[in-house]
Amino acid sequence: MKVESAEILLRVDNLVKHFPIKRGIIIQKTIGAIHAVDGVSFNIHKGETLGLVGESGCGKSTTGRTILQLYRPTSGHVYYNDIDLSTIKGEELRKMRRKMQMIFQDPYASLNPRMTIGEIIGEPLVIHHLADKKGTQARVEDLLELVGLSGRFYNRFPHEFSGGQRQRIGVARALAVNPDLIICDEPISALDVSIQAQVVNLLEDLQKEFNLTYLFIAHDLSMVRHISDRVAVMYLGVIMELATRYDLYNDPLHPYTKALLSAVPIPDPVAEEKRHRTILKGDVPSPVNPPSGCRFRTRCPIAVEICAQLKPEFREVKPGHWVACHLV
Amino acid sequence: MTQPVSLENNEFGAGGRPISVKGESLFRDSVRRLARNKAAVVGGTIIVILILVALFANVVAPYPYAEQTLVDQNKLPQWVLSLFPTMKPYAQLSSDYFIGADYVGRDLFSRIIFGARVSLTVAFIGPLISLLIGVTYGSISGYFGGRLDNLMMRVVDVLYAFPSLLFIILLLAFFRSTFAHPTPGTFTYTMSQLDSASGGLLFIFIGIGLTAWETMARLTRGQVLSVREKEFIEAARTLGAKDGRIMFRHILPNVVGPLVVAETLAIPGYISTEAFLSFIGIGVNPPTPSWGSMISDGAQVIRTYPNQAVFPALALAITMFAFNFLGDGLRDALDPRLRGNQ
Amino acid sequence: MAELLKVRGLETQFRTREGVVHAVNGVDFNLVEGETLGIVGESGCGKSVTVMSMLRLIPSPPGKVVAGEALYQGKDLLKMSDEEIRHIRGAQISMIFQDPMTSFNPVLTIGRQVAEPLEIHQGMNRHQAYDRATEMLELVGIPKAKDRLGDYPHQFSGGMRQRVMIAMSLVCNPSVLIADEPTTALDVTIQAQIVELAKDLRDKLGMAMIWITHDLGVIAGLADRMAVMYGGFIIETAPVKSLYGNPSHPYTLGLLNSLPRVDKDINRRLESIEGLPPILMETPHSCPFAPRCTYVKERCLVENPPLLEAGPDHYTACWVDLETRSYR
Amino acid sequence: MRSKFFVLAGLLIAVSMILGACQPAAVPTPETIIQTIIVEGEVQEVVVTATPAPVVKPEQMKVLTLNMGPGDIPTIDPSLGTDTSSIQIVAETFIGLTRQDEVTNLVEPGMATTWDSVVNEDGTETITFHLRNDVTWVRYNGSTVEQVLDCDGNPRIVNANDFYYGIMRTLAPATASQYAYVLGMSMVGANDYNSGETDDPSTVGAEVIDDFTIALTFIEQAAYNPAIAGMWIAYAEPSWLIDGDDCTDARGDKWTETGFFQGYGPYTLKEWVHDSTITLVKNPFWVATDNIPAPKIEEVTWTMLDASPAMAEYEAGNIDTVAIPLADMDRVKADPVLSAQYVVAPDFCTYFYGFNTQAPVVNDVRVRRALSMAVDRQSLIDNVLKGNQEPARWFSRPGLAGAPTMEDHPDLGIGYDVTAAKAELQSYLDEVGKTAAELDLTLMFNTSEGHRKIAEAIQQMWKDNLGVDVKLVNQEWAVYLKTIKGADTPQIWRLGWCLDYPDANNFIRENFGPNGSANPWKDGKPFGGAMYNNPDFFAGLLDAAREQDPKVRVDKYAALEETLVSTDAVIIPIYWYTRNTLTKPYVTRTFSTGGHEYIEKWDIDMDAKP
Amino acid sequence: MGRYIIRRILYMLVVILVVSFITFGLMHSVPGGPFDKEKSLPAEIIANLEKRYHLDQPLWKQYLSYLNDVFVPHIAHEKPKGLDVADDYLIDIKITDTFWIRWMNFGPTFSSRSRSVNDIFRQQLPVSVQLGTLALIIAIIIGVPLGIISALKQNTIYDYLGMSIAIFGVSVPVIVLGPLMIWIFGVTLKWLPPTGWGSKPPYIFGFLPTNLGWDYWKYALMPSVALGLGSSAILARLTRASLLQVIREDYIRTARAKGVKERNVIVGHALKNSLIPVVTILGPMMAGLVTGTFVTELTFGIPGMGKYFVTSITNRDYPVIMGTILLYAVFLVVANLLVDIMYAYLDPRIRYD
Repeated sequence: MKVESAEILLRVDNLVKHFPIKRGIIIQKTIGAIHAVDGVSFNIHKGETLGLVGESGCGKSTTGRTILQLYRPTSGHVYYNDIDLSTIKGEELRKMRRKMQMIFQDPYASLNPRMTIGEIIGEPLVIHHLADKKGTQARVEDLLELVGLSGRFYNRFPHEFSGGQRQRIGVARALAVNPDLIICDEPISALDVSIQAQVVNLLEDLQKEFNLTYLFIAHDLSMVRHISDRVAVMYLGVIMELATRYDLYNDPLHPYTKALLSAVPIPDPVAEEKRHRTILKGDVPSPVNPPSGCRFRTRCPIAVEICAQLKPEFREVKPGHWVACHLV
Repeated sequence: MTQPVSLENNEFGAGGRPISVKGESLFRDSVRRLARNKAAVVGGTIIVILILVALFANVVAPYPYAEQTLVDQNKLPQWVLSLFPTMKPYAQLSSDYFIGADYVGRDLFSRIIFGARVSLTVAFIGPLISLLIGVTYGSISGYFGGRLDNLMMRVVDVLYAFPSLLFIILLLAFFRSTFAHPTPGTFTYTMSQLDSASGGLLFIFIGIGLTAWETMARLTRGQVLSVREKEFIEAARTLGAKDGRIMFRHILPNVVGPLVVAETLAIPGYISTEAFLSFIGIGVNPPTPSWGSMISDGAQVIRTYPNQAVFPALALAITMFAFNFLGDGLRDALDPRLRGNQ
Repeated sequence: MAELLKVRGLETQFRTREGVVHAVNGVDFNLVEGETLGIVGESGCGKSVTVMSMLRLIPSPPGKVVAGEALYQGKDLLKMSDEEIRHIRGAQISMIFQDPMTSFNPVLTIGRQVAEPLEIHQGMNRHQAYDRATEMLELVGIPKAKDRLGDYPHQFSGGMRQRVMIAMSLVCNPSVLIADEPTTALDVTIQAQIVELAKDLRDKLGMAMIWITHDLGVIAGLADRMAVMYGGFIIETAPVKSLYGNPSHPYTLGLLNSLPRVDKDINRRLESIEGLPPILMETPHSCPFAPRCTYVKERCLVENPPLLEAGPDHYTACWVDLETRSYR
Repeated sequence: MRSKFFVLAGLLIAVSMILGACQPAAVPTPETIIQTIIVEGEVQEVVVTATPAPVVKPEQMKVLTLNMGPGDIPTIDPSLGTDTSSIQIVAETFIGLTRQDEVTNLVEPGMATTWDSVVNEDGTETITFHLRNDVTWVRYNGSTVEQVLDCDGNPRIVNANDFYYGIMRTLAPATASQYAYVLGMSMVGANDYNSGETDDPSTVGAEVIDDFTIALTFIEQAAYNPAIAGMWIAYAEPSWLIDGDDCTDARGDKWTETGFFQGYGPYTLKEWVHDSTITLVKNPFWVATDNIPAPKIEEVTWTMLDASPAMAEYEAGNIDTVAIPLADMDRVKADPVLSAQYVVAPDFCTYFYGFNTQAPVVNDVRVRRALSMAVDRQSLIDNVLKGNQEPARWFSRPGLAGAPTMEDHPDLGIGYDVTAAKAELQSYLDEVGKTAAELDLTLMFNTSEGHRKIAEAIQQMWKDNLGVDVKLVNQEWAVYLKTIKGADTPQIWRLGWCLDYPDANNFIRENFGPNGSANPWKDGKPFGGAMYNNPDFFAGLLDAAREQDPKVRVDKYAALEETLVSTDAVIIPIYWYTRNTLTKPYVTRTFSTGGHEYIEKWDIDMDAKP
Repeated sequence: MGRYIIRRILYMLVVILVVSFITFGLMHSVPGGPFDKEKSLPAEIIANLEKRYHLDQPLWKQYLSYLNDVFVPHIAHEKPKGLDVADDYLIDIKITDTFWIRWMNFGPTFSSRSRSVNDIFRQQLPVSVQLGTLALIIAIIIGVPLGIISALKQNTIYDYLGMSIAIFGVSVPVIVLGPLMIWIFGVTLKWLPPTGWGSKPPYIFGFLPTNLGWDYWKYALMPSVALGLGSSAILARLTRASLLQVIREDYIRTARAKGVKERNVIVGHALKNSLIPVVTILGPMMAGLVTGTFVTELTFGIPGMGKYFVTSITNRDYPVIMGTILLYAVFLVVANLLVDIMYAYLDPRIRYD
């Protein structure tokens, strides 16, 4: 575990992202919104890995993209080293982008199939004028070696590579600009089990070597637990619980976290036999019209009246352990 | 590096195939796949031959296309007569013309060869114009989205409501007449000179281009919209790429494939539009031969001299076959679902 | 217990432009009444192709079952007439597929699709079939099942769709249910629901199951026996506890070690299996896993091991005893 | 859902079939017929009490089918007709005061049995027409032709008032008759009335003397005045039908539609399916005269087909006479059956190329003459046109009153003469110091297959015979007309001319006189077209029109033609039209030269008809 | 859905207005007028004609009054007499004996003195619609089964044969096919009448022929095949491609796994899905067929709408140009709307609101 007092690299303050739903043929008007992210706050310390878990549609990917200003936030702020990213734009923002990079979920869709590996990894260098042609090639070859690929792949095209290899290429591209923060958006969920470990190990190694900070977005709780220092659990656009991985997994406070953990299968028949499982009922409600009060109340096994009326405060119940639940 | 990664194992790429020493682009991959498609190869070969024939028409054709020998009109060689024995009672034979002469004694074969110029120009320039306008329009609309997209698509809707053939006729009448009274040095004069220099094709192109681009624009927009959502576009944006770079380096290269295929498959349509215009008498200027005008000339004498309609029609049909085969082949070759190892 | 299914020497090949892909290379397994067999492997290992070959659902061309037999209650499915096997499919052996979205016909109502097997195999009329379909849908936990018969697949959530899929496959009371990665596309809480449902129904209805998955966790609590596939071969098969407790093939061991677990050793570095799973273009003359194997010995490179006994009812296709590191 | 769709489609088809089956069979027995007619596009049912027509078995009925040419007939209103199709129908359903023999073009009695001419002091000519009194207005009522009754129940007899009405309706500005100008330029006061200068009808030189006498006054004495009085624009028209009266609903613009139409000619309108067919039925009330016999053919139908489809129909036996498409000429001539049915008839039209006599290069008469003499008209006819046209040596087609003929003027005009052409051109070239190839010449024609073929062939002749490269430009018709009648008139242009009335005046003067059709003027100067200004020529035109002695008149026109085509070489006369027709052997017919046939003179030999 | 359709219809009106504006502008920018004849008319005659057709008014006035005539509903207090071709409304609805609502007066045509543009629409358009519809039906009858056979027998001789027929269909223009058919079936074999059309006004619902017996079909057969063949080729290719894609879908495997008969797999499960894209092009195709009948009409001597447009441009018959373009525009837009509705109807996943 890293030191709590380490400097804060990224501060997300009450971040909201709504996607308007528009209708109309000539004149479009907004008739509603998808509440993808609905008031999310957290910090990421330099050098740490913050895991962000949740089921599909909970807004975890949107959070990552909004932090990077790929989507402009509806409200709220994202401070990177105390620079409010949500207010800057244009050239300024473009420069800031060097500091933050992203690794994408789909290794097939995240590499431009019409560009060579060299062009893909070298592109950030070209964009930011970081190297000349020769320097670019040398740097790209270095990066390729760094992520475990041969520098000779410089002129090849993504479709010749397997999923894991492509994900390595994605990592190399992210590393090209020497970023401080990398948002890993489900980087391993599309990969085979034996390949997942390769990529995770690579990420861990790189973090150590370059003192990288990760926001690790995933739905696989066991992998998040493995890689993260602290973990935030999201549900319907809201963070339900945020704690160190130790606290979260050993002493989950929020009923949703508990349910999630109990749903994770364990590759051990003996352990499985002994487990008591909390099976959540029903599906995640629509983010267009999220439930009032606590977002989780419709599926919560312990919900009471107040849960429907009042949105629970996201509070620190124990040092470093934040929960949004009335009943904790 | 804290952990040695065994490089040998990574010499194998997708599907366990060894990664080639030289990078193979999707383009090459597609070409390779295209080359395996026999029909497409045949189609492509025919088109290449046609292009060569059109380019070197002066060399290939036995006669100039406009040379009339009035006494030889409608004459035909023996083998054509055997093919259409109905002509026996009145046909005049002459072995000077490979497939016969037309109503003013011009060599049909030479005219078909020169006609390939017009038809192929239509086949290539028509789509080019509509691609140019359509892709520019569609990609701007699709890429920037929002209000602009909405506005631009409404314009397309209006154009879409025009019955296209009728619109072309109206446009041609407009162009041909508006630019008919030229004063040298003006824009209209230049246009009309260009038009007559191209045998009347220029305005046909403009007419076709103006009516055909909107389909292309819609298609492009759709493609751009779908590519725009791809993660590599987001990746480029996180890297700090500007709109222009994203457009030209990332989006366009990924949308041209389907567009080119769509245009290839639309080519027969362009050729037949030209034929239609020739039929109603507003096609290319005489004596410039086009297959369309030859077919419509020939169709009038189809009962008397069927060869004058059948051979140009055959040339057209073969070309259409070729473009269709090539188009189908291209589609298969560029189809992303067939890429890699299924 | 009576033997329901007996598969021997099943071989399936696919003709592709690059050559003939040997997807399944002589697979043997048995399934007895009421038993749950888990088939585990990474993508491309031939696990789906195995069961599809058995039911002759391989698209042909390009696929072709080239050898082997699949005896169902003593009759070879592979040699039956089209009409005979049609009466087996859906009635006695039915299947659940991975993606509940694409596996339903989008333009037909749920009622029609669920009732269809009844009309085909039990000669029910539309009315009877719909009644029975309603019962079945209720059984799998679709609320207000009767009202939802007229709905289309897209009107159901992913989890609900998979429930409907289960209802559809069980509606004729088959003796074998084949589930091909039924939870892969689902969120972890929903996955837990479906697994529980499957267990529940198996206990109620007493059918045998073949559960195909790449997730060693999901199957641990569900299967009686396990078969691990690699490169079109079953490389290890054993009762579930024996397999997890005492993996005797280096690939199985590697897989288990590459998984992070929520219940154990938090700081363990994941052990990855380097390299990529093979796609076989010809019958291998060496162990297909040999290039990635840390235990590899000379014999592995010249002779492909058959399934060897490694314990009670525990077979493994490896020349090497992992504990002693000597030839078995 | 699929099934629903198919059921619906099937139902529609079934309903249509039942409806189809319910159509009454065509048995002409019932006494009361409910006739469905189309009126203004609406279906109206008219109850008609009819005495059953004499039973003629359909296969014995003399029915003739002809082809009119593509496109709907613009109108069958006499005041409005401008084209041959319209006039063909009008000429069969109405009869003018006078009438021309369709072959000889001699003026003969029409509704007027006799007429007297008086030349007034002011030089105007008054012609008094005496009408016959035995012709009644008729209409087809859905089953038979019946007489039109007036409000007292008497048959309406065609009289002088009807003619007066017809003439005045043509001239009324609101009618906007295009051919009103023919009356306008020949009848006293007609132009002022037509242009709205005055709205007093009495200023027009037309006067009803009594019910069967009408007097028309013409601006100048001319040989062709009785012919003009016999033109369709001066036919009698049913005022009660058009404007309405006490017992008749006004039908306005729609009076010529099926169900409304009234006429008095040998035939009357039975049915006009727009753009498809028009059928005339024999008028049983027509009292035959020497030159307008009672019709023998019961029904005449014109189809409106393009030449090629019409030819196909002829060969399939569905049309009785047809114009041969050029394309089929070789085949027809070689075919033993068809060639026997082939007749070439003259047609009063001339095809010519005009010069802009003020444009560069062609402003020199030598060049014009050279170009004219270099056209091998016979070769063009034999090789391109193939319709046995006659090579034109001058403009007014022989056969017109006043026009010279090849017999009486064998050496008149201009013809193919390469040597002379070369000499003329050479003399010009020597003067300007250029070679033939350097001459910049453009020939413009309106976009059309036929014109193109001719232009291409002549272009080649000029190249072969003179070494001149002439550029071909075509323009779409409306634009072309604007071009050749404006300041940008090209050096050489194409036009054709067909007769309105059979007189040389209609050709040479109305085209090349000041502000003639092919020689438009503006502000007293030539503007467009031939750009031709030769006062002597113009004076000669007036003089020839007045000439009463037919022989002298021909000589005068001959001299004018010589000026036009040779001395001044304003135009290149190319060919005189012919009609190449096929007629089934069982049809007895005449061949009109003026464009419209008199079907009442035709017959069908039912025994010879297969 | 209802509101969606209403909105679409309102939007359609806007589109049609814009189309009318562009057409009007374009049409009047083409030099030459409707009364330019070979025999040039005296100025007085032209003046009379222009006055009659209101062409003497400024263009903007002409346009506005055109809009007023066509788009604005009018009220009449007695039964419209229809004496004047300029006073002919396409829609005349009787409310009471003294109250008539009249809408859409497309004006007179310059080509005929006794008919209005509406008369042309009433009498000629039904023929084109029938021809277009029959061609579409022929196209479907030939194209869809051809596509299905080709797809089911992919890469066999049937497939190649079917697709060759299909390409032949697109490649041989009506200009050639029409005269050939007339020659063979009309003149030589005398099976079918070479030209003409088997129905004439009145029409049921304004466009359906009153007889559908052999007397109708013998005329309709050749032209609709000639016209439909090209479209049948497009349908065949589309059906083939679509079906090939659909039979690779997961749900087809599901159906097989349920034990559905192979025939039912194709008919019950694959066909409907694969016909969705096919159905959606039927709208534009129908519009294309109805508007593209010119050559066929001329070749087969059919009294349809097609030639009116072509000749109206040559003749500067402004009301006909305007009328046809507007009508066809409405037709196209409605066809597109119908396709969208059809799409939603066929594919339950699509919902508009």
